[in-house]
Amino acid sequence: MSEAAAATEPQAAALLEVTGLSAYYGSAQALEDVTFTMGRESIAIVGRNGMGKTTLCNAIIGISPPRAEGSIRFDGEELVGMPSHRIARLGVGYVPQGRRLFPSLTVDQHLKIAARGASANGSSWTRERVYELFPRLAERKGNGGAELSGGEQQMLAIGRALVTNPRILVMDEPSEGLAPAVIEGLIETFKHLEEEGLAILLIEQNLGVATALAERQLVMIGGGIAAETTASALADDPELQRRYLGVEPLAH
Amino acid sequence: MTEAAPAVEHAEPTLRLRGVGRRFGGLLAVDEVDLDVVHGERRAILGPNGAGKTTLFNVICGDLSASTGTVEIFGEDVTKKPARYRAKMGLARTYQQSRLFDGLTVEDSIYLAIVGVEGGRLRPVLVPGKEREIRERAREAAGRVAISHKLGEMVGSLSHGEHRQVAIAMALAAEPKALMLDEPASGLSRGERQLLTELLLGLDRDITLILIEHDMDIALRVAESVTMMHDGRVIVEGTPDEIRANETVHDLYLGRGYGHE
Amino acid sequence: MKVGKWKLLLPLALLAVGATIGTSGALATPAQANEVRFAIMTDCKGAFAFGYEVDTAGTIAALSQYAGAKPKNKKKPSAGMTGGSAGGKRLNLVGIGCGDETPALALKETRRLMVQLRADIMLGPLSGDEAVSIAQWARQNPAKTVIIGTAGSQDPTMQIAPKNLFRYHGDGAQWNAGLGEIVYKRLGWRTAALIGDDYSFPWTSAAGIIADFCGIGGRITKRVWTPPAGGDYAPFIRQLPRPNQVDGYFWLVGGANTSAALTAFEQAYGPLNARQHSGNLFLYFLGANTTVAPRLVGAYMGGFGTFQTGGLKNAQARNYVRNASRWFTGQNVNDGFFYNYWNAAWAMVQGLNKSKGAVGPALQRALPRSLKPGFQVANKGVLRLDSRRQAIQDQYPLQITRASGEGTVSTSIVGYVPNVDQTFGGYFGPNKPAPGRNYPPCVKRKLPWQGKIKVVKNGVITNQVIK
Amino acid sequence: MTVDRTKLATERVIGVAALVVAVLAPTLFSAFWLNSILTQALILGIGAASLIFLSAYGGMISLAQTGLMGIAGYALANMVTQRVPGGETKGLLLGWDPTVGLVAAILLTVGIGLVFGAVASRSYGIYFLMLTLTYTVIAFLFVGSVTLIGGFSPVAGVDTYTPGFIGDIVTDRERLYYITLITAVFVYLLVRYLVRTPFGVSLQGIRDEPVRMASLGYNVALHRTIAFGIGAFIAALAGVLSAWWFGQLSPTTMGLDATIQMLVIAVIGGLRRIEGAWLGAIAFLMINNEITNRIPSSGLPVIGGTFNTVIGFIFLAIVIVSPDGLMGLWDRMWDALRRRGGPPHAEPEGGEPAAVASS
Amino acid sequence: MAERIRAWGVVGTVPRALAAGLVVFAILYVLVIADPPDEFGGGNWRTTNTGSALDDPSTFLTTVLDGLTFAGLLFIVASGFSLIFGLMRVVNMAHGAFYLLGGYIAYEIQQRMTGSGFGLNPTEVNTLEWVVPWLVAMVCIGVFGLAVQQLLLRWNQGQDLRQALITIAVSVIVADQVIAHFPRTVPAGTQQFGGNAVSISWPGWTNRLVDLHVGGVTYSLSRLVMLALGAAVGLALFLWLHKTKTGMVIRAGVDDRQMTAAIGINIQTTFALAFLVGSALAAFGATVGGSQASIAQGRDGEWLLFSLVVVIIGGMGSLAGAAVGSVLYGLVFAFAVAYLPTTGNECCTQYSVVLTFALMALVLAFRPQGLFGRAA
Repeated sequence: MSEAAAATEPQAAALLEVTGLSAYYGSAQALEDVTFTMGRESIAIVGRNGMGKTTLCNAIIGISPPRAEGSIRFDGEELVGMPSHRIARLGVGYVPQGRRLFPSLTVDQHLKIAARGASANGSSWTRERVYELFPRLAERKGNGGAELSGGEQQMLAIGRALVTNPRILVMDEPSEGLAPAVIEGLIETFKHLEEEGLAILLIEQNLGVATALAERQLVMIGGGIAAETTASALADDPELQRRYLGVEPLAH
Repeated sequence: MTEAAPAVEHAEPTLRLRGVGRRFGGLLAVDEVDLDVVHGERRAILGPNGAGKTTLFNVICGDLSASTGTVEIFGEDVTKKPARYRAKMGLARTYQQSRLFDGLTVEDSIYLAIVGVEGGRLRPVLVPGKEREIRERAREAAGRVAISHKLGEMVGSLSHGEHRQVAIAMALAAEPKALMLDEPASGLSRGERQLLTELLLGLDRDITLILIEHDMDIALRVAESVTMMHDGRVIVEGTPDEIRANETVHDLYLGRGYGHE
Repeated sequence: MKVGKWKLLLPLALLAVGATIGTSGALATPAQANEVRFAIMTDCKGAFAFGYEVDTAGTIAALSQYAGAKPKNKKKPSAGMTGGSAGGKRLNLVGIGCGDETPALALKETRRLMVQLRADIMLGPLSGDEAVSIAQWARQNPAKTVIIGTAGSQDPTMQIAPKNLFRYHGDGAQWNAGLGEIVYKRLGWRTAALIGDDYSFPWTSAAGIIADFCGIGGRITKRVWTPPAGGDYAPFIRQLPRPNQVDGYFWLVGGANTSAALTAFEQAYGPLNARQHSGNLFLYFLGANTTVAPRLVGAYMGGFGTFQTGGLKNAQARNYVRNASRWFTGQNVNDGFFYNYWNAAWAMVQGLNKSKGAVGPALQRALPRSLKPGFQVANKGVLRLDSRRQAIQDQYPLQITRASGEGTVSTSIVGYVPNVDQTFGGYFGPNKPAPGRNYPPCVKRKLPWQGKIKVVKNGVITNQVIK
Repeated sequence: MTVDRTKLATERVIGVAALVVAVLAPTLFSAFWLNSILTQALILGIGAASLIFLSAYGGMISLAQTGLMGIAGYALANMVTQRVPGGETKGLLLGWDPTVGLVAAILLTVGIGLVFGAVASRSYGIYFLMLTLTYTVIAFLFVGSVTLIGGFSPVAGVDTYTPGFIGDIVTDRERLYYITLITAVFVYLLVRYLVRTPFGVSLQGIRDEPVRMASLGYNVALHRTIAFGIGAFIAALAGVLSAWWFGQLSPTTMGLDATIQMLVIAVIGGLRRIEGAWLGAIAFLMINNEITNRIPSSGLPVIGGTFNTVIGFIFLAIVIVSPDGLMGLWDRMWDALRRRGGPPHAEPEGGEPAAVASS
Repeated sequence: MAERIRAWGVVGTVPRALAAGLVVFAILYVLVIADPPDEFGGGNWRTTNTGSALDDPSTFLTTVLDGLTFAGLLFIVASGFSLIFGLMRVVNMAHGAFYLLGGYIAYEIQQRMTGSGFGLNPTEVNTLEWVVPWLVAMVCIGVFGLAVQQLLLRWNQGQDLRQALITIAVSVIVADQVIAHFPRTVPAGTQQFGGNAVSISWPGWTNRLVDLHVGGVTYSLSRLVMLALGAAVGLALFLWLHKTKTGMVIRAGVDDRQMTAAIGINIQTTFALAFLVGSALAAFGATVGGSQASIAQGRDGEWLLFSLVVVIIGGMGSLAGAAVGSVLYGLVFAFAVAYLPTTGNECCTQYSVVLTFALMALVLAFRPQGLFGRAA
C-alpha cells in the first residue's frame, strides 16, 4: 500500500483501537477486517455512500448492533458486546447521521437528559457552556427539535453529545444538508473542541469538511479501510480523489 | 388522454415538474422545483446528502404526494395519481436502499416487475403460455444484468451488489419508457461499477434515464445533462462539462475551501 | 441467533412424549362389563367456578349415602370417590367436566366425558345455556343419559325435551314462582320495572316473575336488558323508571354484576330501600351475599327449590340435612347446587338399581318418575316428573335477613308455593316460544297457586296464606 | 444444495405418510380420537391455515379468522335449521335447502371478509392485528346481542340439515371425518397453488415491500383486500365444518378465548409455513386433551389451579424456545445441518429486521 | 412503510362523507331529533326513553356525566396499557390479569383493615381504609409486572408478536392461579369459592349525591371522585412525562431508543420503570373499578378488551390518545344506551356495546393508527 506511506504515525497513547472488525447484517457483510488506531487526535474516515462508514459508527457506539467480530477497544476497554449506554458513559459521544433529535423534547430538554457529571479528562460540559458555544440554541431553548433549522439541529446534536462529557466525539456526516456558511461555522466549532482536548472521529463524504478538520484521512471502500492518507495529500491530488471517492476532479 | 402528438417527437417531454415542493412537518425537503426531461434524455441529479434528491424521486414516482406544484409524465398531469398508475404509464425506478422482496427468488422478483405493468396482477390461476412468456422475459432481464446464475436464490440471501443487479433487472424488465435510478452504484465494487456504467451506456435510446448518483465518475459519463440540487432546490442545470467547470458545484459538492484556502 | 442443541431437542422430546401419551389414549381399552361409567359436568372457570367443588360434593355425598361410595378427601370433594355400586355394578366416576358457563365448552367437555372417557350417564351441567347445548347433544345421542345438575333454562325440558334428559329440579321460572304475588300483596307493588343480563337464565327468571306478578294484576312498565362486557351499569340504570315512578324493581343481573348494577342504582338514586327491590337468586348467590345482600336486608327474592341457610323444620328436611352433612366438612347442604346434584345422583342410583345396572334406554325407562327429596312437602313429600321428565317442585320464596354474625346476612323462607310445574298451568308450553327479551307478555291470569301461597315462619309452614 | 433437496424429499415422505395415516385413520384410532381429536384438528387446522395463509404470504396476522368462521357457521345455522316440534329453539329457523344455505353462507362470509379486508387493508403490523381482533369482537357481540339470529344460547341442529352430497354426519362420524380431510387437502393444495400464481407472487411481494410493489404498478390495498377475502373463504370452510362438527353454535366460539386459541394454534405450528396449521392444531389438541385428562380433578399439587395453569406454562415454553413454532424448529434443524455441511450461511435474525443505514 | 402508503389517503371521498354524515346525524339525533315516547309506549325510529337533549336537558347532562366518569376509570386502566405499549412496543395482553389480581389484593387488604365486615356499608369505611389497599395493590402488581418484564420480556425486545404471545401465556397462568387462591377472606361459616365476586368499598364520605346546580342535576360524589382520579392520573402522568427528567427520558425513548442509549442513558432501567408504573396502574384501576362494580372471574378479559379498545381508538402509546379514547368510548357507550331508539317498553340497550365497537372500526378505517397515534 503505497498510499499508507503518506500516513502520519499513529500516536503513542491509543484512545481507540479497532482490530480486525467485521460486521454483518443478516447475510450481508458490511465491514471487512477494519483495523485502525487513533489517539487523542482528529481523524476523518472518508468514502462514498454504501461503503460501510455508518456501520462502523454503529459498531463503535453499539447501536442497531450488526453481528460484529473483532475488537474495538476504547482506552483499554472492549466495546464489542457492551451495551450502548455504557459505551456512552465511558466517554464516547455520538453525533449521528441525520441528527436523530427527539421530536417530543425541546432543545433544553435534550441537553437536560443527556447531561452528566465531569468525565475522567476533566472536561465539564454543562448546558450553560453549550449555550455559550451555540448562542442560537440558547435563543431556542423552548423549541421542539423539529422546529429548528438544519444548522440549529446539528448544533443541538453536537451539544447533546457534548454534555455527556465525552473524550471522543464520533460524528457521522455532520455537514449533511447544511449550507456552506453553516458548515464553516461548524468547522470552527470542531477545531475549538479539538483544542480543548477532545478527540474527534469524523465520518464524512464531504471531502472539504474532512480535510479541513483532520490531517489523518482513512479511506473506506467496500467495507474495509483501503488506505490511509493525509488531508493535504488528498486535497491536492485529484487522481486520489477520483480513485477513492469517485469524485470528478476539477477541470482546471 | 394524450393531446395531439407534438410535431417533434424527440422533444416530447417525458417529465415536467412545475413548482414541486414537499414538506415533512416543519422541514421543506423539496422546494419549488421545476424540471423538464425530454424523451430519450440521460439526466443526472446531483447534490450532497440531504439535498432532497430522493424525496424528489419519491414525489415523481408517486410514493409521496407533492405538497405543492404539479407533476406531469408523458404529457399527462399525474399529480393526484398513485404510484401504481405512473408505473403502468411506463415509469420504473430503483431505490437507494434496495427495497427488494427478501422472501422471493430473484426470478419471482423480476417476474413481479413484469406482471405489474403487463397486467394479470390479480389472476389467481396459472396460464401456462403466458407464464412461460413472462418467465422467459424475466430470465432475459436477469441475463442483461448478469444475475442469471442466481435466479432461484432468495433475494434476502444475496450480497449487496447482487441486490443492485436485481433492482436494475426489475426496473428494466418492465420495459419502461423512463427509468429512474437512485444511487445505483452505491456500495458497488470497482468492477461492478464498471459493469453498471456499461449497462447504462448501452441502454436503448428510447428509454429516458434519470439518475441520482454520488459517483461523479459514473454520473458524468452517463449523463447528457445534469441537475444540481441543494437544500431542496435546483441550483444549477447544464451539461457535464458546464458542471465540471462550475465553481459553485465544487464548493457545494466537494466542500472545497474550508480552512484550506 | 445461536441455537443450543437442547433448545432444539427439548420441544421435540416434549412432542414425542406427548404423541406417545396421546396415542396411548387413542387406543381404546375395553370397557369392563361390571361397571357403570358416569361423569359429573360442572364449571371450574367463569362465574360459576365455585360449582366445581360444591356440585361434586353433592354428587359424591349422595352416592356415599345411597350406593356405598366413600369420598377420597372429606375436605376436597373433587379428589373423587372410592367404592360405590348400584344395580350390582361398580360405579366408576370417569371424570369431572370443567365448563365456564359457555355452551361451546360445555359441549366439548360433554364429548370428552361421554365419548372419550365413555361415560354413559352424566350428572350436569350447572347453568342454563350449557343445558340447552347439552340437551341438543343428548337428542342426537339417545344411548347416553343426562340428568341435569342445576340448570335454570326452560328449553332443555320444554321445547327440546329429548327422551334421555331428566331434571329433578325446577327451571329459572319455577324458582321464582310466588315472588310476584308476595311483593304484590306484602309490599303493595302494582307497577315494577325489570332489569337483567341479556341471556337465557335471566330471561327465564323474568318469565317466572312476570307470570306471577302480572298474573295477579301487577304491571311491568319497563324491561331493561344489559349486554355483556359493557363495563358500566350507570347508563342502563337510567333507563329504569325513577323510584317515584314505579313501586319496585326486579333484579336479574348475573352474579358478579349484581353489585355493579346496585352500586350504580345507589349512585343514581341514593341509598337502597329494601322494600323497593326484589329479584332472583342472584341477589344472594355468587358472592352477592357479601356484596349486595347486606344492603338489601328485608328484600324478597327467588331461589332454588331450596334455600341457602336455615332449613324447613320437618322430618323429611331434617333427615336430608343429617344424611347429606355426614360426608364432607364445610359443605352447606342447603345450597341449591349441592342439593340438586345430590338429587340427580340419588335418582341415578335408584334408576340403576331398577335397571339392574343396565344403561341406555333401559336406564332411561328405569329412572324414577318421582323422588322424595329433602325439601318437598306437597304431594306427601314426593316430587314428580312431568311427561317431559321435568320436576314439578315446591318453591320457597326467600327473604334476605340479618344473620347473627357481624356484618353477614342470611336468607329465610317466607313462603311455600306448592307443586310448581314448568308450564305455570299452561302459561308456557312446548309450542310456545322460550322466554326471551319480551316474552312472555304481561297479562293478568290465574295461576294454579295464586292465592294459595302459604306463610312460612321460622322454617315451619303455617296454614295462613300470604295476604 | 443437497441438504435442501434432502429436506424437500424428507418433507414429501412425511407428507405422504401423514396422508396415508389420515386416510386409514378410522381403522387405526378409536372413535373418540377420530371424531374429537383428528376431525377437530383438521377443522382447526383449516381455520389456522386461513390465518397462516395471510401471515406467511401476505404478512397480515389476522385475528378475524375466528370471527369469520363464526359468521359462516351462524349464517349456515340460521339458513338451514327448521322449526320442528322438539327441535331447535334459537335462530331464524329459515329452513332453506341445505345446499343453497351452504353456498349462501360461504358467499356471505366472503362478502363480509372483503368488506373487513377493505377497511383493514391500509393497516399494518400490530395495528392490523388489533383491528382484526375487533372484527371478531364485533361479530361476537353482534350474534350475542341480536337474539333473532342467536343470542347467547346455542343455535343447534346444524348437523342434521346437511346437503345430500354430504349425507348423514350425525351418526356417521367417519363420513364427516373424510369430508373434513378432503376439505383440508383441498385447502392445502389451493394455498400451495395460489401462491405460485401471479396473484400469489404479488401478495408475497406486498408482504416484503408494499411501497416497492406500488411503484411496480400494483394496487396494494386491493391485493390485500382480495387476499383477506380468500382468507375469509378458507375460514368459511372451516366455519361450516366446525358448525357441522359441533352441531351447535354459540357466540363464545368466536370470543376472546377462542380467538387467542386460534392464534396459539397457528403459533405452535409456525406462522411462516402453511403446513404448520395442521401440525399446530394436532399438537394443541393433544396437549390440551392429555393435560385435561391427566391433571387430578382436585387441581394441581402445591401451586393449586387447574390444567389451565399447565397449558399456560407449556405455551410459554413454546413461545420462548421456538417463536416460529414447530415448523420453525424443523427448518432450523435443517439449517443447522446445512451449516455443518457448507460454508457459514447466516440465517435471518428472529428479531427486528436490522435497519441497514447507508453511509 | 404504512405511513408512506397512507400518505395517499386512499379512503375515497364518498366513504368519508358518509361517515361524517353518520356522525352528524347521530349528534343531531341526540340533540333535537329524538322524541320522548307516548304515554302508552310504542313509538317509531325517533322514540327514545327520554327524548332529545332539548326535551330533557337533565338526562342529557347526566348521560354526559355517566360517560365522562366511566371514562375516568377507563383511562386509569388504559393509560397503564398505553404507557407500556408506547415505550416498549409491548402489547401487554396480561394487563387484564394484572387488573384482576390487583383487585383481589386490594379487597383482601381492605377486609383485613376493616376487620372482616362483609358487604361493607360504605359509610363505615374511612379514607385510609380505601387508600392503603389501593397503594398496596399498586405496589404488589407493579413489582409483579416488573418481574414479568425482567424475566420474560427483556431479552426479546422488538419482537412484538412474540412478546404479545408471552403475555398471553402469563395471563392464562395468572387468571387460573387467581381463581385458585382468591378471594381468601370469606364470611364466617361460608365456603371459600375461588373466583367469587367481591367488592371494595368506596370511602364513606363519597357515598352521597351532590347538587351540581345545573339543570337541577344531582350526581353521585363517588362517580365524580372516579372522574377526578382519572384526571389526577392523567395530570400526574403528564407532569411526570413532561416535567421530570425521567419523563423526558421516557419520551426520548419513545422517539428513538437507540439514540437515547447512545447518550449514555440506560434505557433498560427506564423500560423497567415504565412497566412497573404501567402494571401498577392496572391495580389502581382495579381498586377503583372494584369499588364501582366488583372484582370477579372474567373481569380480566373484559378490562383487557376495554384497554385495547381505548388505546386503539386514541392511538397506541399516546397519553392524550388514551384520554380521548376513554372519553369517546365512555360517551358513545352512555349515549348508545340512552338514545338508541326504542319502540316498546323493552329497550334496545342491548345493542349499545356493538355500537362502541363500531365506533372503533370507524376510527380505524379512517385513521389506522388511531386518533393520536403515530405511524408504527
